[in-house]
Amino acid sequence: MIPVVIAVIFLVYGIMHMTPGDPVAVMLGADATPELIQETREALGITDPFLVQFANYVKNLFTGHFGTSWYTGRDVSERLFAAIPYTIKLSLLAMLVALVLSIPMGVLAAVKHNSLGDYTISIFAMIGVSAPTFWVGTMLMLLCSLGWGILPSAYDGTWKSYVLPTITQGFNMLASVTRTQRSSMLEVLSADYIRTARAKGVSNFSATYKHALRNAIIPSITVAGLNFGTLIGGAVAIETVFAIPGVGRLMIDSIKLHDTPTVIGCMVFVSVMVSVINLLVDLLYALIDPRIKAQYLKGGKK
Amino acid sequence: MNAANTRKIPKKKSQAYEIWRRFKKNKTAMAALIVLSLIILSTLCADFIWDYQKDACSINIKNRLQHPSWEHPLGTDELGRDMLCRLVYGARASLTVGILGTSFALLVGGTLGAIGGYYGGKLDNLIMRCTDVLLAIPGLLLCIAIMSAFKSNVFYISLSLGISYISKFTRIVRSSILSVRDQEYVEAARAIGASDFSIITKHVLMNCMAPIFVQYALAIGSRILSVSTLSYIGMGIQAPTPDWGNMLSGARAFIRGNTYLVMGPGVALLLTISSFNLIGDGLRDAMDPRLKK
Amino acid sequence: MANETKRDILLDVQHLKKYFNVAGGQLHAVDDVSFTLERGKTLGIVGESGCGKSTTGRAILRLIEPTSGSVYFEGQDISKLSKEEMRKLRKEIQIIFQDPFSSLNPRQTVSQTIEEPLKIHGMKNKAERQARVRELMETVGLAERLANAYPHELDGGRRQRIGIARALAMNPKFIVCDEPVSALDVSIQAQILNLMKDIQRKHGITYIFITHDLSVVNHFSDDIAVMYLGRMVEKAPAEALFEEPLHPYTKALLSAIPVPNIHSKKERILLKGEVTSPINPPKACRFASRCEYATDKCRCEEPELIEVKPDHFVACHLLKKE
Amino acid sequence: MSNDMNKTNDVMLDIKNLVVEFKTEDETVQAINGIDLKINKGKTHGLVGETGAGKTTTALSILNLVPFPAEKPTAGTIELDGVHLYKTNEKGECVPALTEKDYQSIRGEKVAMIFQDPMTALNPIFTVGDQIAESVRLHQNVDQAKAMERAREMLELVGIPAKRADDYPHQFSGGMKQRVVIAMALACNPSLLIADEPTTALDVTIQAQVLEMMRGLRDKFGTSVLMITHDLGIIAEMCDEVSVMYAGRIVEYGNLEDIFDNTRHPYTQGLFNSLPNIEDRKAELKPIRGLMPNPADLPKGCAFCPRCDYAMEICKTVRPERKWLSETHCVECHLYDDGKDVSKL
Repeated sequence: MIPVVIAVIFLVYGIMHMTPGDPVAVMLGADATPELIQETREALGITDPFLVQFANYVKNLFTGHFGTSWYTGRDVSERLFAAIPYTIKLSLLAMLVALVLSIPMGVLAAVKHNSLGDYTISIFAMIGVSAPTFWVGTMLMLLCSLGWGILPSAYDGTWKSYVLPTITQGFNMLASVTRTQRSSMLEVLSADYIRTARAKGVSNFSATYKHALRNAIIPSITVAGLNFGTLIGGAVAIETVFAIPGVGRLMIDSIKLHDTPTVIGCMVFVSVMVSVINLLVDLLYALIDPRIKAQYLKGGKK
Repeated sequence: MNAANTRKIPKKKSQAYEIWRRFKKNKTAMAALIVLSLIILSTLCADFIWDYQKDACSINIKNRLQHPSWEHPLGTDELGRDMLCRLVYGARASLTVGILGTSFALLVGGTLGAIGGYYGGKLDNLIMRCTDVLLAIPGLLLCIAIMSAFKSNVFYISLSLGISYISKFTRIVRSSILSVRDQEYVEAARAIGASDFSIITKHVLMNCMAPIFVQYALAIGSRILSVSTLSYIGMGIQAPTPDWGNMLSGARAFIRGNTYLVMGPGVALLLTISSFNLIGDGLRDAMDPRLKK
Repeated sequence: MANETKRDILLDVQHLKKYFNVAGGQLHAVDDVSFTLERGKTLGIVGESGCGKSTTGRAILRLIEPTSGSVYFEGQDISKLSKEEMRKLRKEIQIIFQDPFSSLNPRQTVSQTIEEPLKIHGMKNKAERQARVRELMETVGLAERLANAYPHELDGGRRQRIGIARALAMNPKFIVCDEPVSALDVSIQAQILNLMKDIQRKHGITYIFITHDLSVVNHFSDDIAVMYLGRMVEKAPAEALFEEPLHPYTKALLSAIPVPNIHSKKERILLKGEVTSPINPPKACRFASRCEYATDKCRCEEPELIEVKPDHFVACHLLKKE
Repeated sequence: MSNDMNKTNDVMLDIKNLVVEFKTEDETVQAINGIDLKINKGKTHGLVGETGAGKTTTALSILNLVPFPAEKPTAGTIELDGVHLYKTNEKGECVPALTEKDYQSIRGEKVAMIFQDPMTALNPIFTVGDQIAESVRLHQNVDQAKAMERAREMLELVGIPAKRADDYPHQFSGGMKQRVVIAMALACNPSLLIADEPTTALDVTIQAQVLEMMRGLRDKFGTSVLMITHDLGIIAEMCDEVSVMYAGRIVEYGNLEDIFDNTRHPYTQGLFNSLPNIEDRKAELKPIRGLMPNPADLPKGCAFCPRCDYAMEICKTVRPERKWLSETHCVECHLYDDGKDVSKL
């Protein structure tokens, strides 16, 4: 995982390095003297070769420093760490809600295959994977805040103000996991070992929920893991819609201010979070599927 | 024996025909295909109805925020431009970058996946590690990073949309090549002395097309979704060029009392993207041989 | 020795080995297999799954590159040929596959499939090619109206006929048949076996017939080789092998076949013990762990394949040359 | 056990006029077209036929597990040890005679089934011990510890060390998995065991071991067996009676001598002539010409007529009735309509 994260930082750092604009001019304003500009440049370390800059950056990361913001002149971590809790809280909450709702919905759709319920769930899921998050957010806001006035439209620190952003952010994952769960459940239900279970007298209910569900949940976990990136990427738009002071919002603001170190800091944080979630997904696999567990144990022995 | 017998050799019914026959039976997928065709047709005909510069881009404050009427079926926006006209031109922008971006991703990702899948070994390993890195960065954020480094024009937008989707195509092409590569008919082709080139093109790639085709349709939907988000946060297609994302963004301040402003572009996005998704799903079902029974 | 010269040897395989690198070591799929095959004859290779019989067939054709060993085809060592030379030689040596469902490209029609080798090996004239395709289809008993059909429209038996026509297209001298009838129902299986026999009679083709089905191999082959975990444990003319199997494994194998005859009551030898792993196998007889006669020598020394009786080769420490 | 004891009922399974059709949008596949099958207690009945003859569907009908889109037989009755599983209602339709709950208690307890492919028949995420124990707990009033004990016992019985009960299916080879499946099927001492091609996926030497084991257990417990196979060799070794199935009909039925020594139906004869004779390697194979008819478009008369060398005019139009040649032997073929002696076919 660590090499991947470092490669990710390298990539992000490389792309952002190509960003046009002189940070020093931004920081000091128009009336700075050439000497002062040169001095500041050296202090920021942007006169060094790219690889040296990168190496220094990674070195500093391990001590918790994300570099100096070109906008505030202070360490990036200051504002980044202030924003992180919002994003973590929101994303994990959204993921939790999505998973808790999508698995039963997918199972229901598969068990009642070709019924009205199945069609409703399928249509709902199709909308979920097709609708842009920011639009869903706007529509929910129109309905619940401006229309019925039951929920606040912007973040105000109360639990109520989490409801709409959570639903919005989790909607896409909810939909894709539902779709996956439905199709994998359909597949597993026609597997030979389900027939074996039925043949030894296992009831329909137990065949579905004991024998099939645990097998069918594996692809859903994969999709949830893969979709976490999309989910957290959606934060950028959602935090804008609902005015939440999270990492996504910080990133957009920093881009507009050409505050490259802060942008990089945000990207690094998000990538690390995605990698951590994917690691957890791998561990979850091993918990559910003994075949994968055996592979891990074998690999561990070496 | 009987030479006078008129020989009747049935015409070939290709797999593509079979797939189309089964696709046609899928009502939702056919509906999606029709909707999508209408959207594409409307963007093609737009120039016969409107003047792009005058109707879609120039500001007409007098007319601003008019609710839907006969004259303006979807109303006018905050700068007095006809929503329907901008919606149709917006489709042009979204579809163009969506298709360009997906094609770019397919070209690069597909080539990498094909190389990795067919030859395997260290090269394959290297390619797979690179896709791991790309996959660790959320696609949208990668687009944003790229867009913050480059100018917002159709080329760079497509490029950024494409780059963020490369790894998915690499994986899909690679896995479908892997599944085909070990099929006996590929071995059979080698056994009759076919060249590497002919094996890859005629036997391997031809049989990998199905899942790639499905993914292509789904990817266009996803790319349009991304570009609308990019435009919404101001990093994609820039005003005054109309795009569904920046139309929604512009409407943000005025939605109170003017709900129609978000309905048009939103529904257009939903329809277009779900059409691509439904077509992708339909293709997948039509190509699934298990359904034949 | 004088006898040897009279024989018309088409194929001579010497010390053929194929090891695969797998997790945990090297899998000895084919381990030091040697045999000769006369022109126009059929050698049956039998064994259970994982014994290396298919790998042997593919390594001879260099569809899998052998790890070491030589294969002389009409006196020429084909394991030393360049890729291009090998490609040209492929019209002489062919293969028929086990699975009639996966061995045909689903996007090619029957005639395209049969035509492909003709195209590759330089039959330029299209009309000529098509005439040849028609001729081949008639040979293998495919109705002409199927020329434009796709494999998915046909049943297993017909698909296998397409595979045979494709193999016959360039008039090969030698065909490896890898379980050609295992996937087929009995009545269809008999049709295909008869077809392959007819073709051999007419064209004088030499076969290697790989199968797990002992009654089929007995019916079809002149010589039979029995493989166990990558080693050839016994090779003899079919009658001799069935009348007097010498290797303990062959005996067990033959006794295990269920015979469709209610009057033949034969004694069954049931094997016990665990199958030795083919990954980094120990220097020992690979059958020792399941063999009831195994001695200490069997557990520490690998037996060589020796000619115990004329033309009857066995690899077992218990048997000596007469 | 119950009052029925006094009835001299020695019929384990009695299937009458069973019809199963799979209806889809385009076509109706006639999987089974009216078969009669009777198994006496303690006997082993062989059901032989080629792919698509309807053997597996017959087995699944007994368990009321016929897959979608048929889900239940179209017509006919099935009686298991005196209990009706299906009956015919006033309209002549076949209806389930029991509730789903009753079927569940019959499955595994009275009738158990072994499936063809051991590689996919076991649930990959449960230990084999758990899977056998589940069967025990479903039908016997015991706790998990007792059930596991029984599972270990069963494993020993099929030749697997009891300590392997805690292993997962992927840790077993194909032959071992099939032993586990057999252990699971026999865990509750079923009175009828349905074995659907139990050894087709196995190697010859492993097949011999598994068959030997099955025979031993059958004799020990006095289980009746319905042995489904395409291999006449297995029939000869394992069975007391044989039904030969072709295109959803039983075309010939008899005991081993009737079928192997007095073969009557041209299809059965064709099957024997298609097999290479291991004792006479020079013998010519005489295959049945042509292909199985499409089950969605069966010939009007005898389904075998297009492939039959003795086909007559009547075969094309009239489906042959069952004709008893002796007390134990019957055949569905027009050749035997007038009691002609055609044994020299």
